[in-house]
Amino acid sequence: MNFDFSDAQKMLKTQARDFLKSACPTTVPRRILDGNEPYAAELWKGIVDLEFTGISIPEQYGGIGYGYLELCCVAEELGRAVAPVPFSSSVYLATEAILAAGSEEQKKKYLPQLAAGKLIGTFALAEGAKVPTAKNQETKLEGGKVTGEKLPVPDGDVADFAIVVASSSRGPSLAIVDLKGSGVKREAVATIDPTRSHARVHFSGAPGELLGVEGKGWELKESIFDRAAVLYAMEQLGGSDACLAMSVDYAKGRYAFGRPIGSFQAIKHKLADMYIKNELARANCYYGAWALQSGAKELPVAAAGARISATQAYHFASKENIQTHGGIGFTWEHDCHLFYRRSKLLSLVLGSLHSWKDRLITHLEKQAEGSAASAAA
Amino acid sequence: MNFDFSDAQKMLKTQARDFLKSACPTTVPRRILDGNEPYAAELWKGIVDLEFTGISIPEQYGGIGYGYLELCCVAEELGRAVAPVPFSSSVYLATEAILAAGSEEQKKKYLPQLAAGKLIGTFALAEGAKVPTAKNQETKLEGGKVTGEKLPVPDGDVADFAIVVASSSRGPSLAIVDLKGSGVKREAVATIDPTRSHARVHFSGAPGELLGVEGKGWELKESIFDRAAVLYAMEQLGGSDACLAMSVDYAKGRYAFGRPIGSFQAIKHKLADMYIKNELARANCYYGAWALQSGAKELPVAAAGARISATQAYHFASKENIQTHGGIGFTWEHDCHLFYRRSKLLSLVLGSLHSWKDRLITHLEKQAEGSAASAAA
Amino acid sequence: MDFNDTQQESQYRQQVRTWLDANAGGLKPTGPSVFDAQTRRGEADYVERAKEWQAKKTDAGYGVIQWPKEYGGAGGSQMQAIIYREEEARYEVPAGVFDIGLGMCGPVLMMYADEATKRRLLPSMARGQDIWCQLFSEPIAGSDLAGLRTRAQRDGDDWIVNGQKVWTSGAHYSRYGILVTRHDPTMAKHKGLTFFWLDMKSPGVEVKPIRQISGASNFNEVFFTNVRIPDSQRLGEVGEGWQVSITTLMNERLAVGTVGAPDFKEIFALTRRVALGDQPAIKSAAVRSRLADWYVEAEGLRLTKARTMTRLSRGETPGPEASIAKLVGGVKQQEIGSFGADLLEQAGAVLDSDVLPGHGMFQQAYLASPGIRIAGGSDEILRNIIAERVLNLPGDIRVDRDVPYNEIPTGKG
Amino acid sequence: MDFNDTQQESQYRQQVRTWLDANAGGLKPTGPSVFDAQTRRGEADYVERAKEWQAKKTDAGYGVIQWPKEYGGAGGSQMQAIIYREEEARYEVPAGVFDIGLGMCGPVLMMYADEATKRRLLPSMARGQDIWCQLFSEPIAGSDLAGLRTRAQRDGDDWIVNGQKVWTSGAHYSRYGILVTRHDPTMAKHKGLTFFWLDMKSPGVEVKPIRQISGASNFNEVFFTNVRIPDSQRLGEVGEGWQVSITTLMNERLAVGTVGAPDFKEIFALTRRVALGDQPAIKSAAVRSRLADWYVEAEGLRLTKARTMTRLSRGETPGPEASIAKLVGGVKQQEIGSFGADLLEQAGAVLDSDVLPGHGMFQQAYLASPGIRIAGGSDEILRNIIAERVLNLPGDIRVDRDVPYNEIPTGKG
Repeated sequence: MNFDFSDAQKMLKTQARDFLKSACPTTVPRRILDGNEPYAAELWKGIVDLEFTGISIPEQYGGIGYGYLELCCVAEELGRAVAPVPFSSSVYLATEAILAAGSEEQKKKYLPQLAAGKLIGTFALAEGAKVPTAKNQETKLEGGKVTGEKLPVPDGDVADFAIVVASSSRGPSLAIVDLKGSGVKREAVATIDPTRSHARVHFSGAPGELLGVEGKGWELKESIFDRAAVLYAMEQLGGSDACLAMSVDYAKGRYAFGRPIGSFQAIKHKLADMYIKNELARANCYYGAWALQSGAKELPVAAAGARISATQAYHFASKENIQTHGGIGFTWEHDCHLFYRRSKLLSLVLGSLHSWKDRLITHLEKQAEGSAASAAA
Repeated sequence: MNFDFSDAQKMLKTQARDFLKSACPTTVPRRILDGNEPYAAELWKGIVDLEFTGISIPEQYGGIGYGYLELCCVAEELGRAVAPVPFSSSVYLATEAILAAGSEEQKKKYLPQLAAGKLIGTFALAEGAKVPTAKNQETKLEGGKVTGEKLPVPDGDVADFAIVVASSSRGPSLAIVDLKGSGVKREAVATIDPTRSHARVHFSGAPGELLGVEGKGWELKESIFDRAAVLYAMEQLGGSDACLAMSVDYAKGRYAFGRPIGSFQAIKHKLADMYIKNELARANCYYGAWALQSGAKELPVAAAGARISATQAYHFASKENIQTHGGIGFTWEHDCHLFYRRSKLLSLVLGSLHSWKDRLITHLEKQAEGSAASAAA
Repeated sequence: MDFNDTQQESQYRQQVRTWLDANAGGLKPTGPSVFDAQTRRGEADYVERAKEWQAKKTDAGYGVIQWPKEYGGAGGSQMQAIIYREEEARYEVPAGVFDIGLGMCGPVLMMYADEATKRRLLPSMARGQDIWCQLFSEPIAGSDLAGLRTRAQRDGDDWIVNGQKVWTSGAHYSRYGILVTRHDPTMAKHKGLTFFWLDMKSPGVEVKPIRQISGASNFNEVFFTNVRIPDSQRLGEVGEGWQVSITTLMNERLAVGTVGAPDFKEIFALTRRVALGDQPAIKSAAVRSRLADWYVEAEGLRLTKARTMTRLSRGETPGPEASIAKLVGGVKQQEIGSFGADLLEQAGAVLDSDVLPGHGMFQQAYLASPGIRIAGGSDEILRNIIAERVLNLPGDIRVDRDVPYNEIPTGKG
Repeated sequence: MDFNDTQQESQYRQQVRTWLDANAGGLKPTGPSVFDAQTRRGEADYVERAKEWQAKKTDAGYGVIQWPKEYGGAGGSQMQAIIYREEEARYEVPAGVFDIGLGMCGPVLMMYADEATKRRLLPSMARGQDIWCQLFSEPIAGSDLAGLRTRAQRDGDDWIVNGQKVWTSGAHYSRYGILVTRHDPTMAKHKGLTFFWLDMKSPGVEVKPIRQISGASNFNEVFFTNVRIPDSQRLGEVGEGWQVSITTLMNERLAVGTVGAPDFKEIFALTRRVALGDQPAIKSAAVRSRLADWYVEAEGLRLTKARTMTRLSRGETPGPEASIAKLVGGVKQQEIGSFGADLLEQAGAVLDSDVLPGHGMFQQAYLASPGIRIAGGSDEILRNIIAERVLNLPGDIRVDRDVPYNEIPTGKG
């Protein structure tokens, strides 16, 4: 048994961390928070130059053909740095969708561009304040035209194309839509985390290129989300770790009543709990990474486990990091809220904790029925 | 506004507390825990002599005709003392059922005897490992005969009669059954709290006297449970208070690392949380008491609120009381577990937290629909 | 036990209602309250309207009901004040602007100022003409208030003050403030403090707003550069500043408290409105379970307050209920905010209520609640207070007692 | 990253399986494990069978795999030991009896005993012939072990020991024990301690069982009345007892750990079996939510252990994972036990599984779990350990250092 990343993978991780330390100190997300840029273009360029956007893309499509464990290493560091870039939308969602369901032609058309960062892709599912289901998708795909409205679409204001979930006569389907083309209106919307831009995207007969089998879009979306869940979870884990490090550092240096606040059990035990949640999340996330890399049948369960534990850990760490900092912690000028905002955003982008818990138990029930059946047979 | 008990009620409470201090120190429940007595007979006699069994019974039926606020005062003290007596079954359930639905004749027949402690009554609902519903009652009432099995029945091994929930051709009904009469077999069963006896009661054509309207038994049981919930909640509150007092006392006197363990925030903050939960429960319980006494339409909501908050407070207080005591706390010889066991028993006797939460929200939905309707009208 | 007024009380309540119907700006909309992000946009107007309303109340005898007439009060009872507050809460009137002045500064002046000063300052405070603020916390002294550093040096009949205060609500529109300073850093930390009231317009006082996570600016930093304060404005003896501050903070514990919306009412309404799967979210047992937890907490707090009112009406002094209200309420609001956002799935991230009409309140609460858990006594400090003052558990081990202030370790600061 | 054995490992695993198939008492029933209340009924037999099994293992080279041959081990690797344990866990064999001896007493002897003693005592310990126990905690010294009071007084070549130990597992069937005592109460508490091994049959040693809430008796009190221990049985120098104890406790942290059933598997099975309303409990969203929480915790612990194994296989020393496992596992089992009982409504109170076949396990866990949260390091102590040893946060303020032991405040005791 070797339940750990390889030395090479760890080196890549260190490389990513060192790069982000210098290229993405918290002043960078803060710049996006306070300014009008949708994302940090120079940081995005740096990430592209390091070929992180091509890690999971095979060489024949212009990628560097590493595995998912490598991508997980990078994801964890991007999360730690609260990086304000469209990496997750373009890599975890758009690239993965095309890798999973794209025709040879589509792969040739999009993957090299995605790898080279010449195209930014995203995934458009949500239609406002409702839980998306296979049945309630109001966006339509008819005769190669997409009509409807998606809200919010992550990076929808900056992406070049989106993979849109739309209902066709055959059922839910995925369509690739050029967001710069005709029949598309989009406007940025304010979210809980201004360091990651989102948009309301309106489609009025926008040309949509079918991705995967028509009518099988929902199953496809599910498997794309399972895979993406692991990668988002790695980002959540990185952010959660960053909160713990901040809290520990502050608790050692900040004095009250003549002693470091870290010597008070109210703080010590809070941070011990933070550490424990992070370690449990880490174990679940690594398991998800293993399942993703090895294409194991455990993936749906492992992905849900990673997603749930990382969401819970980051929620706890980001809110109690503020609490540990006291007054300064809830000021706009302090960095605590960058993590608190990102934590909430990441917990929602693939659907809420509630949905993922339900999803986990559903898979576990299937497993149990399966093993019961096979036992009976 | 006067949201408090009256001086007379407080005096009754003090009287009850003083009586139980001397008549029911923890050596008494411990005797029942370790021995073979189903309950503390001498304590029961003392309680009867003080006429606590007749508090809610009007004078014309041999009671002393006090109100429910008085009964609440006594209940809180019985809970504090973990009293090992069939008071709750006989007073909160049997007596209340007959007061609520009994014919004049039945009242004359049973109430004076209940008040005088000459009869012990109980209520038989559960039929083993399932959530009781109006539809799944397998015990039958046909031609005045009861057939079926109830498990567990609180005090079922010592009670003289039970009010049995049974299905007749008209639907769920309540029947008064003489547990010493023909067609009744009963055996004590071990529960999580040996200081309160329980039984499996088997009915094979036992004579059953209808209580209330045939077929309306479930509605009746619901309203009896709403009323009983407040009284049980007061017992839970008393027990929860006792746990806090024990913990605080121990935390002041027990030294580790050269200082009282109560000077460590891990303990201080645990006990502060215990206090807070108890105070919130107390407020909810008093509101339940008010609703019970005044017959307010808020009773179902107030009763559920009291039940839920008192259950949560006692659960927390009884388990963290053990934790505060450390090693000695989980030994059989120490009193901590008397409260830990009673806490669990009381949380189940009228149905679980889960059921009461569902019940609360159902009532709140009805209220909301009601007020919406009246607003529309 | 009942929730009814005594006859006198109900007469007074009736009288209050009649007056409010005639003079207040109409009833608040019922149903879930709408969240107010409280940016400083339009704040000046708000303060003006608040002043007018306070003056109107005062003329009608509803200004500061429980204060003596000679200090601008109405010479009424504690209970009348409570009844008035209950009734006023139902109307659309500008509130909150005078809480610190009337709740903390007034009482401390009554205890420590000389008669002349009281008759001069209190009436204009009561009438809302002069707004007061409280200058206590410092960057280095939050939970550990007595660790404050702001220096006051004696200079003839004056004191010269230098330093910085923080978390001062309303400093930017306050006419006066109460201030605790350190006059001798070589004495033990609790012994070297001295307390003053001052004119916020004094030369050398500079006020800067603090922006919170939520985007709101409810607080200020206040800088003192060679600010002159006459010794006649000292409250309490030289070196008695800690006792004076404690008395003030006791009043704060009562002033602070009830956390606003969103609370149970709002999350309950949301779960009935939004769908989860094929049915309203409230039909999910998971949602019902959380709702029930919040309901009993919210009711517990409401009814605990009712118990306090009962004690007040008997002239008893209330206990630590306010601490409980803030401690439980702050965490509750953070959970409710987070949960409310989760119910909308991806759309839960949207903050802008123009984009998602009827939403945004829970997201705002998610951002505002961390402040509630810290300001006016952090969760941790409140637990200490309950453990020590209510349960009489021993205090934390202190390493900063009986040591000269300037020798107490401060780390980086 | 993979969960597969190396080729050597899988060969070894195969070899182990073949031997176990031939020699162990068959596989355990799969599916949710059945709770064992562990009363002392039939314990003697159990211990006998355990001894026989240990001897058999030892003869086959599976006794204490990682110990050197000269001390009765098999001279194998850490990883082989782990593989063997994983495999053996699948079989019905008597376990647990030797954990303290092999996990704590053995290692401390190896570090501190002289060669002759090691060659005399370790082989019989390894073979299971002699069971060892650990005599550390006292009524006055639990979390604060160094506060122990048991006196050892020098008498020629012997020491005379008087006092009481508590929470000693297996003392009643142990042949030997390791013991920490105080030889000088006038020295600082950590400096006046001295460590021994002793024959439990020595005159003056009296063992009394302790009954727990659950009814089980996993622990004993051990009383010492003028017990003579030769100085030759001292481990470490006089006054070095604390360091020796710490080394032993470090090993305990590894020995302690995984909390048994009921865990996720069992509660998951229960919720599929029992009804809530008209459908299986597992269909309730409230139940699903709790199940998911427990699943990720249980998986988190299982996989954290896998990470530890990976480090062990590289010869690295593991971190505080065991503390996490007990801390998380104890609370989890208490919640699961309570929740399992709740699912049966009124019938959840029934403890007797003859009355309700298939139930009782969760009720037993409700009663047993409080002990898990305290024994072998309370939740609070474990959080301190994680905070101080893993996160390097400052220790608590100590008032009991550099003070003569007999001048440290002890309150009532």
